[in-house]
Amino acid sequence: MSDPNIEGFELEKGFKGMAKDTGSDQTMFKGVHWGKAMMWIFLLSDTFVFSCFLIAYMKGRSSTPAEWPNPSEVFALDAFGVPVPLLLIALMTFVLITSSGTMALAVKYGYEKNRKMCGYLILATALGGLTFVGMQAYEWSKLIHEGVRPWSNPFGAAQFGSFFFMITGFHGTHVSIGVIFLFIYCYKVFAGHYDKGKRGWFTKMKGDYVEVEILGLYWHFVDLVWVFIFAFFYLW
Amino acid sequence: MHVGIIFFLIILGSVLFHIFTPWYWTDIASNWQGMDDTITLTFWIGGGVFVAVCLFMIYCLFKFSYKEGRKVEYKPEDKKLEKILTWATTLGIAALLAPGLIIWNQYVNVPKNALEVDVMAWQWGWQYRLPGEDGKLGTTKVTNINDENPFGINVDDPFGRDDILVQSDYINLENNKPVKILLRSVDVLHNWYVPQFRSKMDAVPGIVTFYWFEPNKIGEYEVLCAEYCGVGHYAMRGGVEVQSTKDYNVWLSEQETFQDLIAKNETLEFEDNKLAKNNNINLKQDIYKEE
Amino acid sequence: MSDEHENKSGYQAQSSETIHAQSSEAITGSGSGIAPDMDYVRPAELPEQDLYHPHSFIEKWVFCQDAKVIGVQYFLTAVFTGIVGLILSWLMRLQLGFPGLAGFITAEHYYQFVTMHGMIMVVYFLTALFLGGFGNYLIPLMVGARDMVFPYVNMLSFWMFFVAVVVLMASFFVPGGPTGAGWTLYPPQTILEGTPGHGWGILLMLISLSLFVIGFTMGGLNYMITILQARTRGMTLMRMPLTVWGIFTATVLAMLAFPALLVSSIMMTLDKLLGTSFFMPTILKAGEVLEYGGGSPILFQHLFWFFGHPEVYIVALPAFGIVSDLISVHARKNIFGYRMMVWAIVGIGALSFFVWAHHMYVSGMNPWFGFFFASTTLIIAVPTAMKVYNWILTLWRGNIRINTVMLWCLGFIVTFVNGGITGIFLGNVSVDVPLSDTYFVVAHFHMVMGIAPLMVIMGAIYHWFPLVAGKMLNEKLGKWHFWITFLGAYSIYFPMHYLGFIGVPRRYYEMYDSPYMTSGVGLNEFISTAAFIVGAAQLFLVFNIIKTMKTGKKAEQNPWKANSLEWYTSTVPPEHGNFGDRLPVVHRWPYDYNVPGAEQDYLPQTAAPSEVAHTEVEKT
Amino acid sequence: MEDSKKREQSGSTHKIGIYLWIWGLLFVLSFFSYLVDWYQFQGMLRWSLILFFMFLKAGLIMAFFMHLYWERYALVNVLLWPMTAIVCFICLMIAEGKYTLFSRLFYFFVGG
Repeated sequence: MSDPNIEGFELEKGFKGMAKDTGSDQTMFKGVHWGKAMMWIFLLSDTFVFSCFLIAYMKGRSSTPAEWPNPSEVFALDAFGVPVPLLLIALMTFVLITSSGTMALAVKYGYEKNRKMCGYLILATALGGLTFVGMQAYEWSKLIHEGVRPWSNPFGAAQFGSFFFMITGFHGTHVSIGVIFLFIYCYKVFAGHYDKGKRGWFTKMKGDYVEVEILGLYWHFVDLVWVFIFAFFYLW
Repeated sequence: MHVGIIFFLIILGSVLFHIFTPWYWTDIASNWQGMDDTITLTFWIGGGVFVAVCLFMIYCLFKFSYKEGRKVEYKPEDKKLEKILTWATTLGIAALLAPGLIIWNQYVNVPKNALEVDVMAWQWGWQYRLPGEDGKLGTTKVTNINDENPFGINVDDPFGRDDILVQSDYINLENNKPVKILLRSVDVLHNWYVPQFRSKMDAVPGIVTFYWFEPNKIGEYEVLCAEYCGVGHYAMRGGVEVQSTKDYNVWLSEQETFQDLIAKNETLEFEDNKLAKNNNINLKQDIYKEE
Repeated sequence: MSDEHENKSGYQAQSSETIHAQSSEAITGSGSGIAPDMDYVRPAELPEQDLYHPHSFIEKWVFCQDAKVIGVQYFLTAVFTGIVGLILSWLMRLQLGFPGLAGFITAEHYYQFVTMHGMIMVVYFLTALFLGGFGNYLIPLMVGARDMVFPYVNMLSFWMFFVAVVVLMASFFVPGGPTGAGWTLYPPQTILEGTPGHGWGILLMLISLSLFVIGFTMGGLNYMITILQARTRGMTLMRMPLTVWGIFTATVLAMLAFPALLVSSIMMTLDKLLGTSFFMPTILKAGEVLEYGGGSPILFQHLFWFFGHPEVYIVALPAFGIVSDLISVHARKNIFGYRMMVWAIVGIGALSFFVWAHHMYVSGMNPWFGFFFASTTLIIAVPTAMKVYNWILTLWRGNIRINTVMLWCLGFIVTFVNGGITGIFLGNVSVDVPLSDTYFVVAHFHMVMGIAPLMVIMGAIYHWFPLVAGKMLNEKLGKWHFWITFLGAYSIYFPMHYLGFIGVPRRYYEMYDSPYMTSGVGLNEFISTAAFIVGAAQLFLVFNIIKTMKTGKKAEQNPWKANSLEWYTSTVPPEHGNFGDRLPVVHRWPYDYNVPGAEQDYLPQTAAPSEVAHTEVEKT
Repeated sequence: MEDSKKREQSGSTHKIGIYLWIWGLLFVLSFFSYLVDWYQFQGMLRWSLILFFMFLKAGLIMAFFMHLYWERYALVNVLLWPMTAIVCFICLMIAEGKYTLFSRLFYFFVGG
């Protein structure tokens, strides 16, 4: 997204620009902060992790002769006495997308050095993430209450529970880690660390608003994974 | 100088070792001559490349070893040479791949008249099942396996009743008759492998795998487990005897069918029950006596 | 820029002169300001990296953020695990060559040794050594960076690896011992009774692997971003030494392949601990049906080899890269076909994600996969062959110094070509059928990814020792080391192929009671004897290092007359920050040896075009 | 350093409208994919709808929220090409899953 003017180097768009960037010295991703490049590559690696989980799930589900429980019924929730399919999941999706939107805006205001807005939006994102984790905890406890276990379940193929707990658990872990960092960054924004370029106590790196974008990438990725989980686990 | 000589001797030694080795494959006893031929072909092409590359390297050592002020070629790239080498290599690779794929195509397409043999593996042993008069094997299930139904045949499957059961590590096969080996395992991975037949496949619990071959040499062969399956892996052996049709039929007629086994079990059970009843009576009498 | 730099305790700000010098450079476009236009190199895009300099012994040598120290730490830890792996291999060979001689080696122990030897050598030794060891040390130096881009994460990476090694080693001391499931850890037997170490052993193995993956990811991000985003001025991708290309591509592979290992470890841990059935079908053990059902063991194999095949190239590609540099330096000739070499490395890396199931031809997977995987596998042979041609064409019309380093390279070529060609046997699906799971496979992969990379490691040690320690290793001892290792290793693995032809299956604790396998007795005794000698011969290196450190000749700045940047540091060995006040500016590729018209037989990468205007430089 | 910061900022901000638009679209698309389940579409229709909405949503998030649309091609290509390995893995595992299921049904249930 950053498209800076680099001295002695004319930036071009498209594949021609790509060939030129790749063939140039010093950096390949022109104007991309080291941390941001690192986060992107990390997310690429993490994509492979989730892909492997989902591929395993797909293979496991398609090769079991036992009947696969109908997610639409299993994840239904009673609203005013009527079972609504996937209600909770729909709400969770809503919450996560909302938080993704607030994060995107936080990044925008971060770059505009709007400390207050950026901070409040990160806080909103963190609260959204927290709500999501809470809803997931509720969903887990509900299923466990209904007798779904990682090793068996009353609805059909035993792998249903295994994959459900593993994949949503792994995703939930990502969300939780994200929430922790969101709160930390929220504090750092409000305390003005990024305005002053204060060094972090852990890595001793200088603070900069680009860190908000890096965290934003992570958060959007978590949302992205949820899109796939939603499609493959709940809708299939 | 001597460095080049030693390397030359290594290459020479490798070639000579290959020619005079007393350790080479066992006499083939199945239809997979094509595999051996492809290996031979790969040896010629691959071995040729190996020798050529190494000899070239040794030549360079002799010719261009360090001399102060030697004139060295400065030529970063040679498009033409690189192109020639690429295409030559591609051609060689294609020449190796083609027969490989053709034979694989035969390997995965089982002839229609092949005799199906169910090979059941467990830690650590084998047993075999042949189709009965209907020519079909019954379905099985691991959970059905018990003392009375050692193969786990589904009792309500009509095809299973006449299946011939060989509860032994050894099996007999008919010469010049294609065999489709159906492998299944009740616990971990195994692999039913007879080196002389050249072919092999893993037995995987939860599914049935297959391969086929046509034995064409009468004799006895050892079966090895070729997939690591726990501490008993190395001791998991069996045997095959390839027989003429006449001998084979004699052997076949001596084998027990599933039906026979059920009948025998029922008799046994009946006798067991009777025995048990008698025992009970005896026991009771004993108790009375003691009192 | 210098104004806003906080000069807090703990941060040694770059001297303001340096920064001013750099910014004035940025304006004039070259170092001195009076150089002609032809020497123009774009000004720096990024400000100087701000480094955290250590101020205590612990920060300098233990929890150190300097990539060079981390590299050495990685190296030593990996070598330690390698020695453990070597001892295990001795024990295995003792049992195979002379069964019953060492009564304490039971079948359980034997399988534990096999497993731990395999896992240690592939993951904890070779991967860690090449990427963690050589990668950390050489990447910043070779691309002209002050350090890795995230020194702190880099430090964590090593310590995570260290913990992984500790957990792995701990599994030798837990009840039941380490896992004996074979290094491929195929379920279901891995976590079932009947396999040694199916309790604690396998759990610790899986945990250790997961830690390794996490640790490696942290390191790998560093290597990638340093190479992509922190090169010095003038250092284009196509001017990087092939060592960096090899390590870089291997790192990319690792970043994308290790996730599959992580996922399969997690799933297997759950199978073991919670009783899920990802990989576990209905199983009958000792007359009882276990509480598993519906899982698929082959799924694990796919996941494992989706990691496992790139892993082979994770080990091989750095070796390819390093050996290219060594050959070029010591043959005093440019590497032949540099661009082809780069594309071959990248192509091999990319293709390696499409060939994994050639390890599974006889695993009972969908048989039609054989066609696909045989084709992709043999396609990989083409770029690999091109690399071999280019190595020997680099020797052609060169001026070859036949010293210890070159000997190791020659040994690499012989063993690698040999192992590569047996790879064509195994990749070609129907040829694989009779040979898979026999000693042919064992011989093949030891030759191609055991001995060949080891040759490169040894060559690299002799080559870069002067840089790391500032002293030259003894040549005579080095030659003894080479010849015994090379001849011994070759005579271990070359004849071993023929055991496979007989049909001897691998992972047999003991194999002599079959009539046609008895013929292998003599051969096995020979192989075992050779193995003991080769292992012991490594003491030459240990002795050489000790001797050199005590009485060795001090190394000059650039003892091999090489071109690449690591030899042009401010001090030998390089200090923290590598290049003193000013980062080098690169004007050419690192292979300008014996350029016609040049006074010396080498032109450093930093030689400006105006300095060498009278030469006939073709490629820059 | 001041310069480079400025440079980064100049390229980094976009009008708030675009974010709100994408945000809204994501809600709508999520709602649509929810409706797929609500109306219990089955078969190929269900699959194609699920995948269509999924990829659209994923694409929007990546392109705009993660700014990939504004990134340079060098980064975009580095991120997207590795996905071919995943696609290959998925395709082969679909075939493998079918084969496993066939083997199980045929030998353990149907027979003959």
